[in-house]
Amino acid sequence: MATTKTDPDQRHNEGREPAKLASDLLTADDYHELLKQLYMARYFDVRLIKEKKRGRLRGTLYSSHNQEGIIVGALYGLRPTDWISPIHRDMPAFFMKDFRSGWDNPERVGMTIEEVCGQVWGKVTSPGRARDNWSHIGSRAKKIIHSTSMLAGTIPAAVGVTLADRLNGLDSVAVTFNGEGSTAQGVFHEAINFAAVEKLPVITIIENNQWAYGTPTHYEYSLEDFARRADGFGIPGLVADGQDVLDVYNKVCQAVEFSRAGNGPSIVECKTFRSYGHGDHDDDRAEKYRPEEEVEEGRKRDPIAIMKKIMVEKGFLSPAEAAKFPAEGKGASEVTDEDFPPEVVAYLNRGVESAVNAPVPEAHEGGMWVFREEN
Amino acid sequence: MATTKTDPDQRHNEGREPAKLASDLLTADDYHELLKQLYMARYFDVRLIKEKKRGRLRGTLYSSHNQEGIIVGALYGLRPTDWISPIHRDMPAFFMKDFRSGWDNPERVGMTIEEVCGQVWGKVTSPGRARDNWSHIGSRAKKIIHSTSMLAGTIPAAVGVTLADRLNGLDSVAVTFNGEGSTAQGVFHEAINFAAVEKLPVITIIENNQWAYGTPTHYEYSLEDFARRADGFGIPGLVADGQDVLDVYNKVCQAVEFSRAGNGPSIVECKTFRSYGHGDHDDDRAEKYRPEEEVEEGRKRDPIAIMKKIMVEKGFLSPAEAAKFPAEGKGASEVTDEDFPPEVVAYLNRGVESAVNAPVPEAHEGGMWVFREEN
Amino acid sequence: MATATETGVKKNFLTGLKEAIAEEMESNPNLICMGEDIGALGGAFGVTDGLIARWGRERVIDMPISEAAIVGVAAGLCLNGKSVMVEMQFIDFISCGFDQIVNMTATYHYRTAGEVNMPMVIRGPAGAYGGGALYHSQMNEAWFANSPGIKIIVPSTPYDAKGMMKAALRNPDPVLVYEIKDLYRRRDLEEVLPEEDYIVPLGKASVRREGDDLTIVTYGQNVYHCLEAAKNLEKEGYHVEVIDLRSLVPLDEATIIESLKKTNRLLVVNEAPMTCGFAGEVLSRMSEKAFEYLDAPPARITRLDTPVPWVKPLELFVLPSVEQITEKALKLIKY
Amino acid sequence: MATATETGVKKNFLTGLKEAIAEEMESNPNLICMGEDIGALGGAFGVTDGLIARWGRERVIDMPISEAAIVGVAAGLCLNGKSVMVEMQFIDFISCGFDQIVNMTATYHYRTAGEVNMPMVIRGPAGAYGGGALYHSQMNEAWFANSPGIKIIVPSTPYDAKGMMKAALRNPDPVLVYEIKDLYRRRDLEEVLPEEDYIVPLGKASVRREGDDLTIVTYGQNVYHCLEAAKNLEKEGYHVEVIDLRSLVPLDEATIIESLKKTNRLLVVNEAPMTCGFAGEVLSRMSEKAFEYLDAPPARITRLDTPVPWVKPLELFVLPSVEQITEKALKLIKY
Ligand SMILES: Cc1ncc(C[n+]2csc(CCOP(=O)(O)OP(=O)(O)O)c2C)c(N)n1
Ligand SMILES: Cc1ncc(C[n+]2csc(CCOP(=O)(O)OP(=O)(O)O)c2C)c(N)n1
Ligand SMILES: [Mg+2]
Ligand SMILES: [Mg+2]
Repeated sequence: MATTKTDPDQRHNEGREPAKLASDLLTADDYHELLKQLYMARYFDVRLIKEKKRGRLRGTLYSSHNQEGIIVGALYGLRPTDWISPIHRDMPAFFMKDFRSGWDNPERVGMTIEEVCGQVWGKVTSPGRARDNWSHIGSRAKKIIHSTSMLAGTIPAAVGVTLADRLNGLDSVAVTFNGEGSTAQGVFHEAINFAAVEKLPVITIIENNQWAYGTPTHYEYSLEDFARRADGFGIPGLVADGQDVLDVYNKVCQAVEFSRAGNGPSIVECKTFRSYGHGDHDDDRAEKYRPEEEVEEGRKRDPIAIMKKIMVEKGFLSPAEAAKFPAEGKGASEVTDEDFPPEVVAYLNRGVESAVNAPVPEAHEGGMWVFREEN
Repeated sequence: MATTKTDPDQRHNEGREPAKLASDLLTADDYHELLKQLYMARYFDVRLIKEKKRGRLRGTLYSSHNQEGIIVGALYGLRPTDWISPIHRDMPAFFMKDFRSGWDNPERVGMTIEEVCGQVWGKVTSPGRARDNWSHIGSRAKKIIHSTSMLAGTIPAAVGVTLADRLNGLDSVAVTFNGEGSTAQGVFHEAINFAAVEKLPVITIIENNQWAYGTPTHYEYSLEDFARRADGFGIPGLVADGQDVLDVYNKVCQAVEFSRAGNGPSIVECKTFRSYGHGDHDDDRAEKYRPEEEVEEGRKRDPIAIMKKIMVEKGFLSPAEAAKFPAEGKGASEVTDEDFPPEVVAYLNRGVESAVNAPVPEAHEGGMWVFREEN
Repeated sequence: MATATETGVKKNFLTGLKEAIAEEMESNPNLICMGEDIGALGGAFGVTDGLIARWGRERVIDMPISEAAIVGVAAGLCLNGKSVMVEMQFIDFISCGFDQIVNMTATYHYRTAGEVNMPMVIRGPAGAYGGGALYHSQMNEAWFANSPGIKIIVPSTPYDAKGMMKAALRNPDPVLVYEIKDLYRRRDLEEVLPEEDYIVPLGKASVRREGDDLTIVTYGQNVYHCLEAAKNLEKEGYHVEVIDLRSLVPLDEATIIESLKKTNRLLVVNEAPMTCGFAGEVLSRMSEKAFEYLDAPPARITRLDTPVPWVKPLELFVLPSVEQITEKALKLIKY
Repeated sequence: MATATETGVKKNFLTGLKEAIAEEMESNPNLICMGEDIGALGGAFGVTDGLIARWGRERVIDMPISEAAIVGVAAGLCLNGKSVMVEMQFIDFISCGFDQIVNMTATYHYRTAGEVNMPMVIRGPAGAYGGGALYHSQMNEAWFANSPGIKIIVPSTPYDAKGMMKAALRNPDPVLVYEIKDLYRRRDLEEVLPEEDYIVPLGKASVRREGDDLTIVTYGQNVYHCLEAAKNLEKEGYHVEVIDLRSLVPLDEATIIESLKKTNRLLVVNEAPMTCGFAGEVLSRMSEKAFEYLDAPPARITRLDTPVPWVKPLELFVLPSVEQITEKALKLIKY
């Protein structure tokens, strides 16, 4: 990525690849790890849908099905010390942050599966003691920013944490995840504009899944590639194939490198498609606004399938191995535990079990922690 | 202006001129009219400063000195039926709207000088009966949007009035005036994004006078030309020399034509320089943040002088005539009524007299008009 | 053709709202609807269902997720002669369009000395008790009650929902409508709605139950908590009057004062945070204006001064309950 | 070296604020200042004058005109271990950053069950009577009093301004500071400030004048209107107690109740709109908690429920005046 922000060739990067790709340095083990992480994210999603159907969960589920390439690819390019800000559709990101350091590495700077399941089930083991719902958790220690419901609302905070790190002499970056619809919020503009002025290392990932709830992108903004929004801020805007975990990894690494070198923020648009309704309450209604054919077409490129294909081509996976856990292309109702690697299922089982067994917070906690200093 | 919004040649228009300029169609009379309007705007500004110094006015004055080319050039390109939204530094725009139809034409769709002076003096003759201050006036009938203090806050309303006009089958446009500093507001982004989606005829004029109060542009945004902000919305962004009333006129006409043809919004950045402090309360303090040399340099290009030079070159003005009313380059304390055409002075005198003689609203009006339907 | 009244088809709260908007769209060609996902989806809760099919994008506009622009564009439409219904997907997101409401829209009539009016309705699902947590549970009406120039209504029955929504859509001033989403589909509230056009005027409270031992003033879903408490108390021989304000701005003070003359005791119940909330406003006004009628300290039961937490026990802990109301009522009656 | 105390140099309200911030910047290397034009200009009123020369842009950040981002970035700084002083150029513009205050910052501690705290001070010039009109005159404290998780202070003397600002800058919670700009340079308020470090703790009211005929509760510049009214009444032989709240959240109820035990009469005065304003909150709490001590209906004098208009007669018409206070006080005393 260019160090001058006005080089139009660098800003319009589609179709061009930089000389060296970050993925060129990945080993076969990395590929296997990435594939397993895709399975993990997928399994978390379908398992939760099943649990909900069984009546074991309250609250809405915002499925990340088919969008796992973005979560996994982006996180794989980060250091433990980097900040992330996931939102409603990024639930797996909370426990997959810094997965590269080892899923059960006690030093890992990410939430445990027990914590995240504790949140989903509304138990005391939730990092926020289940005071707020859905993806509204975080951790200062784990460097995960706690979102509110207000879309794009954490981008300023992401800018702020990097400003503090820079003052402290650290070179961490912050990566925010955002639906393309959320970019219409004023605070998106205010925060990125300031990050551009201050050259702060904030990478804004756009999960462009073509829909904001029931609204298609042509009612949300007027651009071919959303990434071009970056041109208006004088910062780089990259486009990634969100279904290709490696492309996401490469583009995010590019953006991160640019940021760490002190050049400031960037936007990475990851093109993807939302498999289901906006939330699980919307699954049956989505056909009201979204034509069947579009859904069929959009779901065709499953990130697990794409990664397997690449790995087979590279010789990292035999066709037989690739056929082994056929979760790809299947919805929550079609899939079984057999479609996933057993270590993935076991990992989540651990979280679910812990959550089911944990107590619900006591009522009086509702009155606590309005202020730190109670006076 | 191109009808496709993605043609980069059209978006990066600096240094290129379209085949035909709107100003090519202007007559010698038009040039004289434009020059007289520059005098009018300038006189309004310096006269108010004098009145304030004499203790006859309350409230802050936000001088438009040296920025008259933008107000005059932009308004000259509009039809009576077009909407405008001036802000703090555009006070003359209120009574100069549709000046092209004749300063005293009773059909003119702009405020009278009596109304504007009534506002400045805080009298019942103010269009808002002096309930709000400064430039916070407007008129539904005159198609002038009433601003609040909140910068960029009227851009959505400008979008809204054009939407209503379009529904009614009208092809009017709306022109908003904005300091470059105000563009950092979230609502700027929200409104222009929606205008781009809906292809609404809203022209956002940026009076880029290099400073937002005490903050220089490099702390406000990170772009060489602010007009490039338009690229991020997928709309045209033009750059005009704000000191050259004809260039402003041409670029605004280009933008208006583009809008009227149904192609949607655009941004016109007019480069200019703020002669004085932010407001008159700031005149003595401005040196705290703004180097003397910059001020000297910035003031060099007076729009009256530039227009005179062009008119002499064109043979519309003899050198002797050009020397006649030497208001250019002079500040409020240096200038006298003799430096202005007498009809300009007379026009404003009429307004001032009317305002001075008008009564202050009665106290109980403070309690009125909270709601239309009082129940 | 069978009419609803004839056949006695009972309708829910949401249907009342829906019919009100659809009928006003039909009768007022100047009315525009704006909001997120209000087109093909019909809004998150279906209140605008069917409008786009009938009126198209010209009058039913799916907006980008831009609350400030939504309100501001609506203000521009109003300035230029239209009326606008703005849907907030949840009333909680009104905070993102806050400035355009309180400083642009609410003051427009005032600033222009009456030249311009803003016939804008801003409405959206509101209220807690449903596990919506901090950002899908708010009752933030007090912010706007303290911002001059905005009317505020909170209907609690299908009849009122329809009649007040119609009144709001015809009103020349900005009206905020808090729609209690937990009432949207409550079966026990369903009622037959008049077939003919009707409105319920803003600014009139409704006495939902008569009694002379205590006046409970409330609105929204708390009306039902209070009615239940009143039933409990009836069993113990106490007669509680329950006033459903329906309209907060303007406020029907006369109805409350009349009641206090009879009961001499006041309890105000709402689910917003206590400090500077509307319950306190009612309490204040009555302390000022009906002091002589009060034989016991006026009281309020509100949400605690906390956000609305998610999990059930915590959520219920911070919100008014039937038990709390009953207990407090007894204390006041026996004072 | 001569100290202020020794030489008795009197300082104004603005100097108190300025010194507080400068001293805290000196003693707390984690404190960052953010706002519009706070660098070379030193802020619109000069409160941050000199800070950039001493600390540079690293700790004194001139921000774009982006109130939402200013607050949100500050929240990120707090999340990551810093303390932040945010200047709103006028408190009126807080509406443009509203969501980031009420939903992001104020709830952060609550949402995280205490993991994260937000040592953020948001301060800015506020208040009417100066011809600032609708958007340079607001007292919008009630919006935030109804938003759990924000402390609110309104000092009225140079001593309090300095001491409370220092307390606020050390407080682990978000604190909003309403600085009455008409007090900034009032000569008659100048006083000698302690040379040594001191704070005035939040949550404590100050009895500015003792008396036993009536309790007037107020804050901000209305303190001086009330003191003047009290002086008038003294001439007529009535002794009015004037309580300056200074801190609204948390509220020092005990001091008010103690006073009411003595005076049995309450008048609350502030310059914000009446409905759901903080005057009503005080009135409510006292009606609930001190009912038995009240021998007359508690009363409030506030701004009318209107915006603040510009020209003098209109502005004064909608705001509390010494005459109004005096008159109302007499009525209450004679009740
Ligand atoms: C400020 C705000 N307005 C409205 C909403 C309601 N809302 C929640 S998700 C959503 C759609 C988001 O679309 P997008 O950003 O594209 O993310 P996606 O769900 O597609 O991943 C909306 C409108 C909200 N959460 N916040
Ligand atoms: C939302 C908002 N924040 C802050 C202000 C205070 N303010 C008034 S004018 C101004 C500077 C404006 O600069 P610019 O937009 O460049 O216009 P200019 O004065 O240079 O013409 C500021 C910060 C305001 N009016 N509105
Ligand atoms: Mg989306
Ligand atoms: Mg400027």
